[in-house]
Amino acid sequence: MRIPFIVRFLKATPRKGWIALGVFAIVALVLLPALHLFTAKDSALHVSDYVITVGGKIMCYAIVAVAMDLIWGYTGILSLGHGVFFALGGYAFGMYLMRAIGHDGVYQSDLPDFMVFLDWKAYPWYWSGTGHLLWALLLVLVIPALLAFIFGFFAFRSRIKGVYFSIITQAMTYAFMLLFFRNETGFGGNNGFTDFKRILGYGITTPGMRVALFALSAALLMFTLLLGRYLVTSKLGRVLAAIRDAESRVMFLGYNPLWYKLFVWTLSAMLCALAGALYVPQVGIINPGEMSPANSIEIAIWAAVGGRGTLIGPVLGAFLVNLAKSWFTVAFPEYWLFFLGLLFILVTLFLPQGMVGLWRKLRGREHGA
Amino acid sequence: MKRRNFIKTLALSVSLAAAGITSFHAQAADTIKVGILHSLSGTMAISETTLKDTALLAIAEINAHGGVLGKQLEPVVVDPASNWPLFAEKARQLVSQDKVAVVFGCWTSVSRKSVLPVFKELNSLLFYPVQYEGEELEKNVFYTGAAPNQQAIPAVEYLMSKDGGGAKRFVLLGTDYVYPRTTNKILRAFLHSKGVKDSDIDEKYTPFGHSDYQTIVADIKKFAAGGKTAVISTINGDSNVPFYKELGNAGLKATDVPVVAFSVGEEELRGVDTKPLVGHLAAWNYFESIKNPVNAEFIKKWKAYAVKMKLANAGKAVTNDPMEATYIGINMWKQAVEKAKSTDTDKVIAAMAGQTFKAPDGFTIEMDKTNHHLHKPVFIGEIKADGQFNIVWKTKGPIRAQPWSPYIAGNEGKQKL
Amino acid sequence: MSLHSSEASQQWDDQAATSHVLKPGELDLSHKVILYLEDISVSFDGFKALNNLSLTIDAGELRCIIGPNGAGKTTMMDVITGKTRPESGSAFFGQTLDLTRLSEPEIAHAGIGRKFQKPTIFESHSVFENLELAMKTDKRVRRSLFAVLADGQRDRVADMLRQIRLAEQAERPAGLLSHGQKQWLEIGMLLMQEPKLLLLDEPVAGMTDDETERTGELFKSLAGKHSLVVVEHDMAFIEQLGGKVTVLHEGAVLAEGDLATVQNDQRVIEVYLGR
Amino acid sequence: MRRRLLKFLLCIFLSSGVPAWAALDAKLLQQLAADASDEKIAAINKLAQTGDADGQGQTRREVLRVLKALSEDALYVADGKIVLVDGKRVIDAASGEEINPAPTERDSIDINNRVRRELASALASLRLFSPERETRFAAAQELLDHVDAEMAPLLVRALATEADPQIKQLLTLADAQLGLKNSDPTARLAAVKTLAGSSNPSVKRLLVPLLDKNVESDERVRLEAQSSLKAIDARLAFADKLSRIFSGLSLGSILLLAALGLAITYGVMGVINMAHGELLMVGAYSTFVTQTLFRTYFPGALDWYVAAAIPLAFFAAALVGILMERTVIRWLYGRPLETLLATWGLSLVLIQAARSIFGAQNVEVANPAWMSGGIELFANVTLPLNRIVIIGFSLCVLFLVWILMNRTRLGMFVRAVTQNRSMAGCVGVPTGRIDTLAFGLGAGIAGLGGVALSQIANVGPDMGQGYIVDSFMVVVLGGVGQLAGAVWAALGLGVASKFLEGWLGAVIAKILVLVFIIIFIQKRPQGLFALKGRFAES
Repeated sequence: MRIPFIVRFLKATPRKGWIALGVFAIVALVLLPALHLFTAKDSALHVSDYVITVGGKIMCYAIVAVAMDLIWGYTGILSLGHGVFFALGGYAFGMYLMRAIGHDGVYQSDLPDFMVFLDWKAYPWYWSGTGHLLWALLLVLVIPALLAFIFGFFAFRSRIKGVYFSIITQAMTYAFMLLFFRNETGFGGNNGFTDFKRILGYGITTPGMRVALFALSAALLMFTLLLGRYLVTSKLGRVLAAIRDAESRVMFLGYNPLWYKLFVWTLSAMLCALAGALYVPQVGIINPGEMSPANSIEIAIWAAVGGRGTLIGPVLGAFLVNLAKSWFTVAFPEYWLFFLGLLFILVTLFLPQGMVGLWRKLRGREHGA
Repeated sequence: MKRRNFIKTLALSVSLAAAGITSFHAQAADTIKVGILHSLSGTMAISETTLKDTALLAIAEINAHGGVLGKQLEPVVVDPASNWPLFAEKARQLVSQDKVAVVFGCWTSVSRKSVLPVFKELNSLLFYPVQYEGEELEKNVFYTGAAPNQQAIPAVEYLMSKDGGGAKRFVLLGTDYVYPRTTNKILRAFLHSKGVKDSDIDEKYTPFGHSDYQTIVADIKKFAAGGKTAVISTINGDSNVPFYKELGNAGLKATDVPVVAFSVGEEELRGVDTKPLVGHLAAWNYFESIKNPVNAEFIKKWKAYAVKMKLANAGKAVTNDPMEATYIGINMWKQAVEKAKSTDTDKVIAAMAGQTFKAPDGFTIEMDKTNHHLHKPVFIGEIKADGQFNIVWKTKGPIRAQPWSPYIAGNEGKQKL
Repeated sequence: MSLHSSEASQQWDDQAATSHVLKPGELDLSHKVILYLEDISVSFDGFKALNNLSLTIDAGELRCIIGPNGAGKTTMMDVITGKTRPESGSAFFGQTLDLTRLSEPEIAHAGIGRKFQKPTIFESHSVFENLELAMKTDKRVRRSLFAVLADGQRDRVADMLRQIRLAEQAERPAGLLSHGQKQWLEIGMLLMQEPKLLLLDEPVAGMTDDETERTGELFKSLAGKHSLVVVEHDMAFIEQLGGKVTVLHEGAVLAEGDLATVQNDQRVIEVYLGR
Repeated sequence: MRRRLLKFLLCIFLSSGVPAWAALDAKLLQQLAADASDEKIAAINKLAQTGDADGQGQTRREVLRVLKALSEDALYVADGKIVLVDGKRVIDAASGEEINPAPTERDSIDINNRVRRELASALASLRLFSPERETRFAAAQELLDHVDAEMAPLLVRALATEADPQIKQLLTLADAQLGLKNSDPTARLAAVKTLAGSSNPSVKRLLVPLLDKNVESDERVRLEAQSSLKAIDARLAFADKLSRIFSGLSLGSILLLAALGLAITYGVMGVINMAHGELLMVGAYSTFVTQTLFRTYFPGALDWYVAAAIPLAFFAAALVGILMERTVIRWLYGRPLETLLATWGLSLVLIQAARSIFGAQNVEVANPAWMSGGIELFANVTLPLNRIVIIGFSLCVLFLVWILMNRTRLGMFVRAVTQNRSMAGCVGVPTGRIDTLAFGLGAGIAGLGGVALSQIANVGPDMGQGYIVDSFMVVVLGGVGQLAGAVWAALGLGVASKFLEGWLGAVIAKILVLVFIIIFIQKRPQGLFALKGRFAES
């Protein structure tokens, strides 16, 4: 305890990691934003709004993938319901965005358009306070964390693990999807939230705001990686991996896996929620489709493709799969599902360690912990 | 620790991605690019795939006649995969990366709502070919499908007429999303105006993909015992088949309780055993069974195209309302571009006003001068055993769209842009 | 051979000898008995794994348990460590701790260490990390999150590494060890826990004769300071240990006594030969 | 009366050889082709009335034939004449003569629902005197649904001649409905009493106004109406509950068929097959293909295509399953979570394959005639035949699976491999082949589920996705490796969702069911029928 925590936190990431992060920071926080803001639209160096929004979106996905990897790759618990935390974070921030539209909606009412449609006269109680950014941000963190804590507490206490856990998380996200599809639930039903105008008074489609959100996503991604790095190198990280490998031994050593699992599960949910909150203003819509079981499975696939049990793997996986998707849907719109499906099959069959494993193999190194 | 290398790779991949995406599509100056934004996979592929093909047909036809402004049209097809955020991303890609002059696309309301901000921000054009709930009017969108007053209200008027069976009680049955909700809200207000009491209206919603209609059909049966009843169905997509099968097998016949649907057309009926459906109704602005030379030509072209392109089930290719709307949209856009002598968004928007086109529905239909919607005729058809429609009622001519329904409070004076 | 700090054994003697006011959760050894099992019954789908089993282990005793397959040895350990809840009967650790009410981690915390039949270690962790995780310390989440290995703790791990002769292997992943080494590592982990009662399920399976003998020496040196319950099939090993032997059969105690007495017991012979 | 019957039979006998045709009024026939529905209906009613003109039933048969043709879209206008089209033959409706050569141009006479309704009544009134009991019975039922004052003389006549007690009862009920409007209170009272025996909810509508003093002046009638209503209500409520239970069982049987295959692949083998839904899809598409083949090659036996589809679907799905096992799943045993991802990829590939082969649209699979319609248990409860057949089918499949798993060598091997793979291998069980076969079996059963689903829901590339979550819920709730558990879970979920749905609506019902499952698993992590013991946890 002599070394201050912050020093240990920063020390967890080795020097070369810091250099890489620095390079990333320069590219994502300085270079790309500058090229977007300060070059002429037709210049060869110009980074288009498309690149910025897609880049921002994929970085949010990458955060989710890392969060997923903390719980799956490091703790051995596969969640097929992480989409729900992502979406809840998105909805919580979306509530703020909806209220920030003010009277600029179609019906020029105090209420969002979808509430006018349903003939609601006032905001339901759970919308109160969401007009304040800080309160919305608090909700972004607290609601998914609370859900994760309660759900996790009961599931882990009952020693539900492996496939059972995966399946009940799937049931959870499915139930939430159905709930949010209902118009009466008060979150815009199938259409969800859309047509956002501004954050803190700044237009959401202005280049400045776009770049700010992009940079924030990059910063959150870097923070997630640093945090992840600290976690997995701490004693807690070793306990988590021990739970993954031999849970009964962990128990007989006197650790209560319940609290360890619950800690990382809740933390993972909160990271997802933050990513969701950043994602929504960048893509301009949040709707219950984000909670569909298929989306959650895809999150797991990002982690698997990149390489489980590593921190950089999920980031690579999220980028690779989503860029591949972007490319295939344009290049082979009729056949891209074949490619995507085959990618998943081949990766699980031949690259159980994902791309990181492949890289290590190519470098001729044996893969360790 | 080996992972450091990957952080480097990450940084690299970001920049690569940036470079990669930009270089996907080289610019070709001698063509005009046209974006097609319809889901080819996922749940909406069922409906949207044919619209993509219709758009390609219309483009091929225009190209065969010399293109637009002496340039060939180059379609850029993308697949937003029934994923609403992906719609927005693909729309941005089409407009800002591929530099398309116009986009034809979307089916669901949520996909339209998702791409709207993109088209507004980039000041580009979207042609939306599907009947929808209204309550919207955007400068950057042309709506070639029906507004509620061009489909739903005439259908209910027909049901209340003597020939329609003189219905006194109504079941408003829909999938729980914005189109059925809004349509039913408008219909309820309309029914009130006709003196129908709330106790004679039963409004019900089912979730997406609902496939077990036993309870609903039993409830309809119960409700129908109270007097002459009609069902107004805004059930979406896939759920129609189980609904109609249940209805038929539970012994509710069209002669007793007719169902009028706004989302069931020839294309949907291809996947249905039509025997139990005979006599149930649909309201559209176009049916394949409309008899006139323009339509005969349209059907012939489509069938030939389907065979030529080896589309699945080409032998049984049918035309339907959104296909006609897509076809009209592309042709009207071509006319407007030629009138404006430019593909510039604002100039084309100005030139669109008042465009006319001799449509397969048998009328020369007009783009409204102010509200971006077409004036369309309304037809009501009864389903026949062969999957076509027997037209039992039609309007005398095209009627003007009311995107802002007068039956919704606060809409007065919103009728134009 | 001092296996762990003398401080700990000192504490042991104090506890055993004097009666003082117990803190909640503390082990009460006032009657010199560390484990009471009384009329324990467990059944799985109609099969009686334990049938009114009663057994007591004295503080500091080294007890061997033998019995044919399916006699209920592992189930008994499951009951003691909280993995299986008995249908009836009571299990007490010392005078006061009701084992049937505690969870596995709580039981481990109270001072029962268990070695599984199949060596259970953390294969992807290094040998050092395995011992570090086992070390007696505050095992709550928050402590683990901010934990730093103090110098004293590092020394203790190093001591243990030497003791179980794995000092050379300290940085290797435990999964790469030989079977015998894994057994030793697991025993080492158990000792790092500083338990008062050790349950050892076939600790010498897969060991060479030399290793077996050293293990026997180790166990004998532990007895007195710890209580040990050893389940084994290896009669030579049991003979080497030389403690009291309990024979289990069909979920109940068949015979008890020193090895020679037990081996000459007619019922025991029948049970073993009958199979 | 007997003489009349004799005459009737004689007439049939005489007319059976040469179809004599008493000319129908050509002008009246022309009126059928009128644009306005009113005119069409007038013509139909007039024609129906002429049906009795000659008293021998001959005209009736001709009118029946024309009106039937009209209801079946087989009546056309050709060269200004109304013609009947019967296969390739074209017959002049007025004269009954075949027109040779057949006219090339003809316009169909289209009718709308209102005309169809009147036509049905007219046809029923004509058929009420048909010699066949079934026809008369159907006609009487049809009439019961649309009783109106004009029918009074018809009913009186029919009641006089009808001998069959069941038909007579229907006619009496119809008559009683008219009797409610009789000016004589005693007649009204009798009518109300008769109607008490009906369980038709529409009768309720007739009785309710009688409770009002201003409508019904006679107190006895009012009281009688009240007790009749009570009797009807009680019967309706009972029938309502019955129908709830039936729909619950039906949903349960569908869940069971969808989940049974999974109970083997997941429950017994531990393979998490996310492509399970796509195996259902393969089965459903096989049904579609069989139907198409029958339409092309054996149109006469079309009704039996479902029977042929059952083995085909089984083997098609089993084949896909075996291919999946051999190429992908085989390499992932013991890594359940990775199997999950790989099979998810497989499911994407299969969906896209179906889309490429059969198109993105749904395809049409028709219920064969013997599975169409339903059995009317009460007036408000009709049990659809396709659902009854599916319940039976699911029981058969369940039985066969049980036999296969518990009474055959394959089943024994499968159970052996499940319990102890290495030991089974040691005693000579070919574990690799058993895995393949067992997976093929699970897949084949999913294919059978697909056949059933094709009879009630969509057949399209995405259809499988809708069942995957539900199937897993059934298997998990039932307890892994437990066929009996799956059965109870499926039926329980089915009935529970139907009762909840009636109470809270479909969405909330579904959410509650999911929440219940989540909570249930907390309480009994091993499912309804848990395996206990040392092996259960590992």
